Amino acid sequence: MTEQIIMAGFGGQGVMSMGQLLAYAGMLEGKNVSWLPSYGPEMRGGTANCCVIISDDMVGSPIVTQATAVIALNKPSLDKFEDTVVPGGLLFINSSLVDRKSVRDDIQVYYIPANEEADRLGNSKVANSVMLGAYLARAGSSVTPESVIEALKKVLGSSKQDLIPLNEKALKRGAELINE
Amino acid sequence: MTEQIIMAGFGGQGVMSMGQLLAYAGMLEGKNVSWLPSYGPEMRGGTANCCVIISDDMVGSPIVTQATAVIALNKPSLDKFEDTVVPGGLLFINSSLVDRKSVRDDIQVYYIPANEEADRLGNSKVANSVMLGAYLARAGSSVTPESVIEALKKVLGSSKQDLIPLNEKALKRGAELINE
Amino acid sequence: MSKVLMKGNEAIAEAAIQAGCRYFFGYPITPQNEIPAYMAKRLPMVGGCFLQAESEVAAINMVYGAAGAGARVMTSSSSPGISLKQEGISYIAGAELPCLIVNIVRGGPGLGGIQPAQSDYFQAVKGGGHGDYHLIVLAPSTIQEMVDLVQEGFDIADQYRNPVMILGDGMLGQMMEPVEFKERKPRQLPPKDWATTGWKGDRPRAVINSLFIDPQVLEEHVQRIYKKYEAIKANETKVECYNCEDAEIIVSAYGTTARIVRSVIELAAKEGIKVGLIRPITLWPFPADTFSSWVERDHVKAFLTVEMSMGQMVEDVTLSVGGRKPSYFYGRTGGMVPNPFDILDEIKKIRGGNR
Amino acid sequence: MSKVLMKGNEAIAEAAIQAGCRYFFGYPITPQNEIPAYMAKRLPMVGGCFLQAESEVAAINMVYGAAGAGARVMTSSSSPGISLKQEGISYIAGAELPCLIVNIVRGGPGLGGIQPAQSDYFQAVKGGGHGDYHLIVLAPSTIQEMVDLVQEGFDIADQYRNPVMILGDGMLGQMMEPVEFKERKPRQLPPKDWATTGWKGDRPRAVINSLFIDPQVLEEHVQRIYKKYEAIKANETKVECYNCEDAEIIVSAYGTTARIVRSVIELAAKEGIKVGLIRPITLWPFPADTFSSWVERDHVKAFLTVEMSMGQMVEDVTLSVGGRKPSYFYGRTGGMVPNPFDILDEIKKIRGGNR
Amino acid sequence: MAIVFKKPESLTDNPFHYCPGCTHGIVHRLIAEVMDELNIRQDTIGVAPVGCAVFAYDYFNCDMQEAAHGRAPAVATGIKRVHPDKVVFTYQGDGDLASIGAAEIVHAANRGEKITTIFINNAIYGMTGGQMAPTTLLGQVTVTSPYGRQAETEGYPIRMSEMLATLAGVAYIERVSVHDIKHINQAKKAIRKAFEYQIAGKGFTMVEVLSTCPTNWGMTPVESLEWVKDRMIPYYPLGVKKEAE
Amino acid sequence: MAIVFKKPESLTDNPFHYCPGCTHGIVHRLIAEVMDELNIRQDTIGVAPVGCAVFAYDYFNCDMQEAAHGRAPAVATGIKRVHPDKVVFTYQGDGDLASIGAAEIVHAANRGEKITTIFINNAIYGMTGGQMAPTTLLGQVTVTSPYGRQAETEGYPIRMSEMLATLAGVAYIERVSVHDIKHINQAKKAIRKAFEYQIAGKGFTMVEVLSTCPTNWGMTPVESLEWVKDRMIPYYPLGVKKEAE
Amino acid sequence: MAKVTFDEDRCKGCELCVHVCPKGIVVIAADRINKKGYHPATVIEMDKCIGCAFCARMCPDVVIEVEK
Amino acid sequence: MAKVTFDEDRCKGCELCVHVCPKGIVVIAADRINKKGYHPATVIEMDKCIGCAFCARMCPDVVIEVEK
Ligand SMILES: Cc1ncc(C[n+]2csc(CCOP(=O)(O)OP(=O)(O)O)c2C)c(N)n1
Ligand SMILES: Cc1ncc(C[n+]2csc(CCOP(=O)(O)OP(=O)(O)O)c2C)c(N)n1
Ligand code: SF4
Ligand code: SF4
Ligand code: SF4
Ligand code: SF4
Ligand code: SF4
Ligand code: SF4
Ligand SMILES: [Mg+2]
Ligand SMILES: [Mg+2]
Repeated sequence: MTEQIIMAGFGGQGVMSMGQLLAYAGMLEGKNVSWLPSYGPEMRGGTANCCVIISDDMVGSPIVTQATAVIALNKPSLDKFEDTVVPGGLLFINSSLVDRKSVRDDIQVYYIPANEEADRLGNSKVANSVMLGAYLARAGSSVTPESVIEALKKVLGSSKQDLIPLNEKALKRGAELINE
Repeated sequence: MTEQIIMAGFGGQGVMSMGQLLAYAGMLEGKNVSWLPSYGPEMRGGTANCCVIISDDMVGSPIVTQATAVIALNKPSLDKFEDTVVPGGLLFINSSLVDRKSVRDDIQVYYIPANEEADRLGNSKVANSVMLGAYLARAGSSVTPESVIEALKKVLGSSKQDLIPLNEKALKRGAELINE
Repeated sequence: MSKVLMKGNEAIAEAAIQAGCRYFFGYPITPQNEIPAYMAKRLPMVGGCFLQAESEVAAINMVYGAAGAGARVMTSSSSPGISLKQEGISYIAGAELPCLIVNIVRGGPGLGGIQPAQSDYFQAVKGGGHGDYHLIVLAPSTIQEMVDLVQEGFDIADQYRNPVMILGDGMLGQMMEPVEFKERKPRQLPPKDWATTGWKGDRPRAVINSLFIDPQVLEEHVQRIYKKYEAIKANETKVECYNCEDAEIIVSAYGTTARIVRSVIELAAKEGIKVGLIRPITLWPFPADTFSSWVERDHVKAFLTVEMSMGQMVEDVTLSVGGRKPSYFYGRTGGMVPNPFDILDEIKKIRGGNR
Repeated sequence: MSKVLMKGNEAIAEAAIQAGCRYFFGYPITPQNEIPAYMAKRLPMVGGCFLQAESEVAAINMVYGAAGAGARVMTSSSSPGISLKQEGISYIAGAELPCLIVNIVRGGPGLGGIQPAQSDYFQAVKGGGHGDYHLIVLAPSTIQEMVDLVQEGFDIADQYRNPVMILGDGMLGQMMEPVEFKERKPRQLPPKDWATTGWKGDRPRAVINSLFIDPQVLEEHVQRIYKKYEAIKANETKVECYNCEDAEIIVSAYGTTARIVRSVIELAAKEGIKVGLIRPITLWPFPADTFSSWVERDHVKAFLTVEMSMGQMVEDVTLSVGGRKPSYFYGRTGGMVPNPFDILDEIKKIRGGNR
Repeated sequence: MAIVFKKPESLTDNPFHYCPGCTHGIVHRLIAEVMDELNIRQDTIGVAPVGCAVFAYDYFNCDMQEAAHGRAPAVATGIKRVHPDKVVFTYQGDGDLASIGAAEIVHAANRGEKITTIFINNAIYGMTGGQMAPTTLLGQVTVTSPYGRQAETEGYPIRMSEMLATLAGVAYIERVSVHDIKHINQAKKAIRKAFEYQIAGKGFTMVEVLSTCPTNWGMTPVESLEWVKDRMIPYYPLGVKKEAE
Repeated sequence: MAIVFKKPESLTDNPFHYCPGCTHGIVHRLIAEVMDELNIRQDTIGVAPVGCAVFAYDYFNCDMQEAAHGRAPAVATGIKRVHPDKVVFTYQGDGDLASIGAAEIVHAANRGEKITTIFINNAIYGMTGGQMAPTTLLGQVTVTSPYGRQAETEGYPIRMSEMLATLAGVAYIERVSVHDIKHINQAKKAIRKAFEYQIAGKGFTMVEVLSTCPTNWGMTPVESLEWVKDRMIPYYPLGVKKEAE
Repeated sequence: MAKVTFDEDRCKGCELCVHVCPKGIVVIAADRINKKGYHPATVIEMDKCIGCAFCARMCPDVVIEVEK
Repeated sequence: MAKVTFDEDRCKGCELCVHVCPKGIVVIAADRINKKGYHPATVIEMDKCIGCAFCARMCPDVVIEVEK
């Protein structure tokens, strides 16, 4: 089985670290994984996206051109990547920042008000975790939220371990939203 | 017909300009010619030599490895190039500075006391012209002393035209020595 | 040791340190900036020295100095910076100094772009600098292999006293994959008794030099180096063949492109097309013999080289194929990455006789 | 005009001036020092500008500036200096600027030596700089041809907006031969309306640049340049075939080496061996078709490439021969010049099946 | 009402790609204002560096050449020798000018090349993500001086203006800052004088501008201005370093 | 009788390849004498330039590296960083150091690299046959300034010692001459001091030596000494340019 | 009487104009986001503006035009 | 009493030693040529030598050894 995911949003929304976390978790579960940032010109700002692949087989091209899932944290990302979802694939839209619906009818689309939920959890920065929680909760991901938390523990410096409970909550909340 | 000549001596003995003059003269007579200096390390001093080819045909390699004639102005040059003369070829030795005889018996060897002759003519610098005169006088050169003088006129700046009579004399003296 | 998830560039740096590299001289350039950043952080911790040189030219000459002084030393850069290093690289090759040079290639020519490319193949493999010499050029295609080849690269450099280049690209530099830093069996390496370490009279005076003013001596020097190259060809050529048994079309690709071709092979298999991959791991020495061994097989109908360039390695493939089977090329350039489906289309065209 | 006897280096300089070149930026290096010396004397007399740059790197970037400003401009150097220019050359190619670059090759690698060599073939022809690009590389073999190709070279550069390289060697630079500076029919050249001359609004603003940050745009840019290359291949490929009719062995050589091979052909003829010469005059574009046209002839038994290197052009010859006939190599390097008799021996060995 | 301030003609309409609050933009505008005031736009050829200002060729509304990293003075020399009657300027960062391009700027200055160099000293490599520049202050943390720059191993921040001012070919060098309005006005005067000296054929001219890099300094734009004032100016004293009569 | 003068141990037996009367040889000997006196031969690593002194690796009787043209300071930096306890020196001509290698010397000096540079200023490119150097005097005729060097187009002769002395990393710079015995003795003292400062870890040290090139100046060796005294010294004033406490 | 006009879509919300206005009348519009995704600067109480153009001179993105 | 010795085959006849000898006793030996082809320097009237070693210090080719 191969998950091919694109995560995209504004710089600062944490899409890069969300992707790294997912890949890390996949690795902890013994999968072959890759994470590829789209690195832009040598200047700051703008949009950011990354490709994550989690697979039982060796990872070939790390570029995702036919995504099994797209997680779009803002509208430009949705516009750019909506088409790349394979038929039957998954699309997660951050409805807090995206005011339109998906035009695709051959895929599964989830609308998650991630920023609002994150604010409700007390920290708007965990909107990415809410989205990730939603992704993990959809049927069939080979990665568990527990592995993500495990990965988070390894990635976060010892000084930041207190952020873990909050992220745990955000992941859970994302999962709940999917299943509501 | 192809003349393949090596001229060699100490730096300062005028072997380079002697070679250029011969090539120039050959050109004036409508021949194909080439002149090739052996350029050493990027420092001054030491020995100097050049290859001159005068031919009815297009000049192939400008390097002379089998010389129809060698003109050696000092002993190191004789030592170095004596072997390169083809059987039946010519060897001109500046006997003023070279105290040994040629060991070859399959070639024609001429001993010319060029420095002494030049001194006698009043300028030790024209030893090279004495040697050149000798070369030209040996049977069969396609270049005449007149062409050499012609070439000299073109090569010397207008300020130095007064050197021509002296060189003319030196060439003639060289020829005389051969025929003596 | 267990696996860690690492960016290619950081993995290169860590691998170098674990291989005993203690000196890094470089100059910033995208997309390899994580290498100097990592080195700047880590080298002081292990008693090494990181120095940001004033330029790539200075950097490669610092490498020359440090390598000549006997150190394990490396530099890294990307395309324009590597061009600036060509004189220095030629000197290092001429003076027979071991070192590791990393080129994380970006699109060119000129300032070009910063996206991944493979358009510095000629420069790396044929000799971007002047004179007769070769770099040993290693082309990893995963982060794990990057780590392994960096460590191997230092050993090869020391063993043969020759500069080694890791030829990556922006994608390999920037992507993350799990890697394991394995316990290595280091090679038995000759002592560096030729290095300038201060002359106490217990060995010949050390002179690091590439000048041989007498052409005969220079020729002998070069021929001696070329004899060494024969040994390198015999001992160090590395290549991976994948799915070549029964393959109808053999695709040749290295680095990132080879990964993409693996995806193509799967796509092709689904359509019943048998595609194989010859992936040169050493670009120099080029695994010509491997091509020769497949070229005469009846099931192989044609060769296709895929590169992120306008066609460079394809010349070596074609030379190896030697006219015995057709040799085709497909490439993207300027930072564009070939799409598996487009490659598959090319394969179909070749099969259909439309190329 | 009548003939004059000139050193190759001086002939290059005079030819450039007669071709309208008015700007020279360079840095001293043996064996090409007569070129800047001549330019320093003559350019001020014709209203031009000679400037000794602080380095080869500065020189090539001055050339970039002057070429971008619309001037006919040149630089010259020898091997190590040309290596230093690789970044700049890649920029010039990327920005599509016309200029003439002279490389009077000496032995390498490193500081090497100062005697004639041909070991910068790969650098010149395959691309010593980074990225996908080509120089148009002209290889004269007589001083007269040097003069003609310098003048032609400027026109070709302007016509296609591409840098042109004259690849000579120390022997060609230092030797003297008669030359004639003929009245030339200049080509019909496009106006340089892209040059930075001050923007009065009567044309698009001139921007000289090689940066295309969007990979798609960069790819299009490169592909457009490669389309230009196709036109250059079609229109500008130059080659001389000598004595090939009935030749049993065809020797391929360029520049100085080709002259030597001419001597070999005579020697061989005396022994009843029929040897031909294919002399590429443009090394890029390489006259591959010429080889193809001879390769199928029955009388041709084998190809032998002779170079003053360890074997570089031989790859292009072998590619052109395409496995249809055997392709051999004989070379000397480091400043050693092949001896006609040794080449003849090689030919005999090939005929005798001893190679 | 009359317009008292608007975008100069010598800037194109392209919006700058610089980070929010980066003072590269201010310096661009000042140069353009000077070009407008001296009415030299049609006679000016600019040279863009490699650095954050690499796209300067999209912003200055005159003929432009994009130079290789550090080589702008050489490129400008090539242009100026071909067009001695034109006004030629280079725009260079501290990595570009003081590090990789040190030889080219020293020699352009020494030759008295009649060009104007605008030298943006922001104590860092902006474009490549915040590496140490030769002008990085002691103790300053950057990507390649993660423990703060140490004089012992990395040397002292280089004062290019003072060093170049020792050269005979230099007609005018001044160091200015753009951290507040007063200094912006002074910076503009300096830039204007540099162009005027070039036009008068006096020799090489350079204006060093202390500039901000909020992104890589890890500060807000406003904090960055303070940092220029409090940290940079004490080490890099403002003022004329050389002026030919 | 005791020996009062003989060839120092730190020179090999190889005869120099320099032209008759070229003062490169004197400077070689002085360096070797200093190495002998400080007893550092076994701890010294020298770096030869590209220039007439390219074969210096054949003459100094210690470990040597031959650097690419102009890059000796970078090569020396690489060596010194690997062997901080060794004495590392470069020997460079004016083309090598002041022209092509300007960036490398500026940055080695600015970093305070603990090396010693012996800088041979002979106002010409000796090895390549007499081209203009950055230090060539105004009006001086060379192969590439056939009408005499002009300030207007080629700039002024560069005073490297004065320029480098502005840099903070420099511990010691002095300009000396070897045109007579008194100055030769002074030159040796300066070279000794430079090595001592390096050993003491004070920073970058350089001795600029005004030297002759009879061959390319077109003078006899003796005339050349006069030319140094009468023409070079007035433009290149001797003395200490910087000395750290 | 003076007037400042903001080319809002060029604004990057850097606040340098806010910082420099002697009248303290430039603020960041928290209520809107421009094409680039930034909260743009704007002037409240335009009548207090003295047309000093400090804001415009400080703005790195040439956003502001000033009339007086 | 002092003595100078010339390693004649290293000498290049540059005359710097001649120029610098305070006693004027160093001369070029016009009568002989050394291995390199130069007329070497030599001392006439060795008894006048004061062993100052000026000649040796000035010699670029380390030809001269001085005893005293
Ligand atoms: C030859 C070369 N080396 C390195 C680079 C990478 N590079 C791009 S910009 C830059 C430095 C930018 O710093 P600076 O000149 O200070 O300008 P800033 O971005 O700070 O304005 C570097 C090293 C390059 N493009 N070319
Ligand atoms: C990259 C490079 N450029 C140019 C040269 C040619 N070259 C050799 S020595 C030299 C200059 C020598 O002058 P200088 O440094 O003043 O030393 P000198 O010979 O006067 O002692 C040059 C330009 C070279 N070898 N390498
Ligand atoms: S990185 Fe720094 S210098 Fe570059 S645009 Fe951003 S703030 Fe300005
Ligand atoms: S060319 Fe000049 S510097 Fe070189 S050895 Fe001869 S005299 Fe000395
Ligand atoms: S200074 Fe300019 S860019 Fe910054 S907030 Fe004000 S108007 Fe916007
Ligand atoms: S013009 Fe002056 S007062 Fe008016 S908004 Fe701008 S800074 Fe404030
Ligand atoms: S030691 Fe003094 S006196 Fe004696 S020969 Fe030498 S210079 Fe003359
Ligand atoms: S100084 Fe030395 S080389 Fe010169 S003549 Fe005297 S002994 Fe000979
Ligand atoms: Mg900067
Ligand atoms: Mg010099």
